Amino acid sequence: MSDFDTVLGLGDDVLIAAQRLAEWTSRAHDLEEDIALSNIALDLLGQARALLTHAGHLEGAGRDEDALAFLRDDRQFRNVLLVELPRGDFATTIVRLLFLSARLWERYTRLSQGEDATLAAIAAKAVKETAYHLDHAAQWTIRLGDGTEESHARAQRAVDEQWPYTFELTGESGRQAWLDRVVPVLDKATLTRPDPDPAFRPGGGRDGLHSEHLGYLLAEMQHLHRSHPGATW
Amino acid sequence: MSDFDTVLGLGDDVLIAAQRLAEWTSRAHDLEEDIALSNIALDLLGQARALLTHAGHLEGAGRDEDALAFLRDDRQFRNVLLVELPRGDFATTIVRLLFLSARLWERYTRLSQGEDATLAAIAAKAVKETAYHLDHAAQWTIRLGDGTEESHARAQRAVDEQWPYTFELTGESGRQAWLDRVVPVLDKATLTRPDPDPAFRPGGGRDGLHSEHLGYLLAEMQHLHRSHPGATW
Amino acid sequence: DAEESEFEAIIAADKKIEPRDAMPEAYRKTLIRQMAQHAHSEIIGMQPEGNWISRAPSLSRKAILLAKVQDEAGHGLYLYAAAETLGVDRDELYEQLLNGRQKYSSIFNYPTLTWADVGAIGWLVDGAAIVNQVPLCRCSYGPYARAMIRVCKEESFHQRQGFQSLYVLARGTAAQREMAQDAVNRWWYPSLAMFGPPDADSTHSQQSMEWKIKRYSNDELRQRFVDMTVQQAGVLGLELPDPELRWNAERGHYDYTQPDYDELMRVVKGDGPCNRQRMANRTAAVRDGEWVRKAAAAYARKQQEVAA
Amino acid sequence: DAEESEFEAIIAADKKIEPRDAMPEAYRKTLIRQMAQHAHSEIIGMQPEGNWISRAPSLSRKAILLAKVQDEAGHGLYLYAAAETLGVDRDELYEQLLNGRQKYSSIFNYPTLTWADVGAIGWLVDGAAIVNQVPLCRCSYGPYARAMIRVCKEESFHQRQGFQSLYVLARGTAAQREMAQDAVNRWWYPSLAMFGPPDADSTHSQQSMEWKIKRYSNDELRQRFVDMTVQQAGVLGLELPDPELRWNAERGHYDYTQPDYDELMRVVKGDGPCNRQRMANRTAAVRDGEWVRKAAAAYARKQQEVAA
Repeated sequence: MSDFDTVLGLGDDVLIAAQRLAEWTSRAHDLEEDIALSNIALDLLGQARALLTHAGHLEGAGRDEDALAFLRDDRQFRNVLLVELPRGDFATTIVRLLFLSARLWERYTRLSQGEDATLAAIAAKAVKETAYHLDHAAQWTIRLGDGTEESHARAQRAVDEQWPYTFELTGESGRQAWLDRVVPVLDKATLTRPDPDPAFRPGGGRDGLHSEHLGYLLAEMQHLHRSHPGATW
Repeated sequence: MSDFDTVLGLGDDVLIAAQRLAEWTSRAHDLEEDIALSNIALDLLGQARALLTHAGHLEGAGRDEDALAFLRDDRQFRNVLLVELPRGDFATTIVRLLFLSARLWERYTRLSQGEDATLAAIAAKAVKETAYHLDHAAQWTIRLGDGTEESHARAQRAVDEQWPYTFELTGESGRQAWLDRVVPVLDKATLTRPDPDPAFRPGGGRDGLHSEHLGYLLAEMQHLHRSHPGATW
Repeated sequence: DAEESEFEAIIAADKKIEPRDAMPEAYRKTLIRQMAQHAHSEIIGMQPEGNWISRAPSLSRKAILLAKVQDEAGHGLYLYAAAETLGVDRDELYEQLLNGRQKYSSIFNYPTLTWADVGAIGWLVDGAAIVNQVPLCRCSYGPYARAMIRVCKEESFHQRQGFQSLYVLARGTAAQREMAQDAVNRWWYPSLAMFGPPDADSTHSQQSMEWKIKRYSNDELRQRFVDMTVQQAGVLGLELPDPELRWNAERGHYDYTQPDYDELMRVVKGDGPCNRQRMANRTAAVRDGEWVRKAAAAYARKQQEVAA
Repeated sequence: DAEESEFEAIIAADKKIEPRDAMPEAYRKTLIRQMAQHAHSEIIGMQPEGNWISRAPSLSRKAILLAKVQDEAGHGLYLYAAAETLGVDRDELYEQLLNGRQKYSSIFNYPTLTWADVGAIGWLVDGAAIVNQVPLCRCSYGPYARAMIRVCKEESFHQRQGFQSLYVLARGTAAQREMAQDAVNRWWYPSLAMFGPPDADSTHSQQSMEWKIKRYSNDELRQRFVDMTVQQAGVLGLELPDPELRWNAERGHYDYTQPDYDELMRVVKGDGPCNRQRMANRTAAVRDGEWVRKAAAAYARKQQEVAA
């Protein structure tokens, strides 16, 4: 994979995650959590902007963050499938954030020590934000898992349904570090860790092979921008 | 109102109604009803295509059915609000179809006797289709209203929530004929007819003042078309 | 015994078994399984194409697609009705679909990612279905054979529409052409896999051939589909994504690369990209519709009571 | 009595009443009503703008809008906290919002139809809010005054962002310019109505002035807003939709057409275009979040038991 592909894939991960997370705005169970989720969405969106801008530079074809976000079709998006799945309930959102943040923390930590100085600076800022997101998601996972019978069932379902998508997220090489971070949280949350080696491991996002959900997300996200070709906002 | 506005408004009514109704495809409670709802959506879509094509001719600015359907913003759509409201449950859909078809039947009957020969031909075909839609909706309204406790409650809620939108649909002059058609069905369905003179009478659709729901519908409907400017499909 | 020999005589004479005729239990079971799977495929098959109804790029394409998906529901109806002549009822068959004991065609577990997929499904998937189904119009079980005649007529209409839709894309803008080629690339091998495992690994086949339910082997039908499709691809001006594809004058057929049968087995077992989504949607439709079915039943009961 | 005269002395001296101070029950009730209404307005006000987060036309605008809506939630928090110093709790106030006994600003019962509405809300609605709220920074009740200082600072930031967003549209394509003008046309009169009924019809006002909760009358504030906004409209290059709007040298103010107060009353009473939708969304959020709140409470209880 070229540097462009790597940065674009990461940028798309956080862009789509931000778009999904922002769907919670004005819908969370209390004001504090509404603010927390918006805040995380804002962090992810900020990361996406920096990464897509940088990807555009690496590509050298004159595409800026908006060209990349609003003028690609879904076959050209490079995010992992996990982030494009429907928002689901709060347990789904929290478990997804746990899974995603654990992976992002590893990636940003590594990138912050890399040779690409611009990327290292983006990652150094992002790693701090991600540590907070990871902590927030872990605390809530524990609360939901070890809360009521209903919240436990919802959290377990959220884990079971999204677990297969984490193989694409971590890759083979990132798996162990990710497990080391996630499994203790699941344990503490009294949640059962799913089959470590399932047959169902959906993927393809890095090659632009997405689920049917992404197209609808992009239609909503891009419609206005595409309705006014060339306009400045 | 010019002839263009009249035909455009009617065309938009049935286009948006068709788009909403088609959301049921593969989701109805049985195969027979899945087919019936698709069939009605197809009829409405066919009417929309004929009406928008005719509106384009009346306008004389070279806009065809697709230019009118896919390249207008929501402030330029002229449908009544009733048809753009979220699909809701089956009771909502059926009651909306009852309300809409009762009005369309009157309008098409009148237009089929009008001086515009093209429009009269469109209306003459549509009036037959509409008679079937009206009957289908009436039969189901009665079944739901006089079915179980749950279906009665859902049907009553569907009536109550959508009733305020029928004032825009019928206008002052079309009200009595519409009531004569709808009220006997509600009676037979053991449903209570809501306040005949409520303060809440949302409107504005004919002036392009819509609810917040239309924008999302159009984003989904238009995104692909707008993503390929000038393309032929 | 007498019943058995009468059944065998009808089969031997290439006549039709009708519901009132005696038939071996295994024949009946095989037919129910096959018709149910076929009916379920029509119903589940509404989802991948239905995915594009709201986003179709022109009103005429929207109407064509909506009508097509509606036809699939209609095919489901014919086929469930044909299966019901064997003494099962539709609700039982639904139940078996939902609990996973009966399958549907694996092809519908792939996602429709772009508009061109609708065209590719029409051309390739319906094309493969027709090759599979035309011989079924001569199937030994009368109601199934007659249902297939209606189905095939409509399917070939759909196949032409799919072809025509891709034809327009292939001659459209660069982006449209690319979209069309990409869709063909993705749907080609899954379409080949629709004919099932290679003959050597195919269970059920031999007995079905003897009963004249099946007329040709999986590999024969697959070859027929390849030969037919290569020609059409030429007309479309699109490539089939197989570098080994070439005319073999000796065989009088095109040589081609086999699809990945391990992938097929994974998808059949439930681990394709969209199995979970398709079943979740179907289950939700059944669950969300329960109150309506109950209301309709309650109303019908009341009407009967009034009439009595 | 002594308590009463101490309260009146503090008011007369333009000092602050603090939560520990004695205060007339009517003062307390008025403040709770006003602060709750203000807090509810922030929360409900998240919806019309939140409507465009997913569709914002650039990533920078998306970030600005998301941050703004988040700030509104923050304002809600400050204001509920300020109200809580008077011995009510947030859940009680939520309850009163949901059952309709407490109101929120009627402006949020209008739909955001286009992207330009986000700019118009920032410029006009936040602009009107600031004119209303700046005097509240000197309100006699300390916690409210201090909350308003923070709120006003952020609101004026939002107002500049809204102005800047409209400025770009007004200088953009013809369609963008039209969109901006249309939004201003629709939001102008509802913004004027935000200051409440004319002084002649205003209940509560006199007592609130005496208590130094309110510092200026509705009409004074409305005039201040008009005067300020006319200037800014000139900079934007957009028209305010009032043909009667003109400088009155004698009064030293702009003359303008009053908003439709009958419409205002209809919206206040619950019959605006979006009242039902806003309340339904809020109710759904509360209902859908119930299991989460219960889970958090159950977990906290378990932790306390472990600690004990």
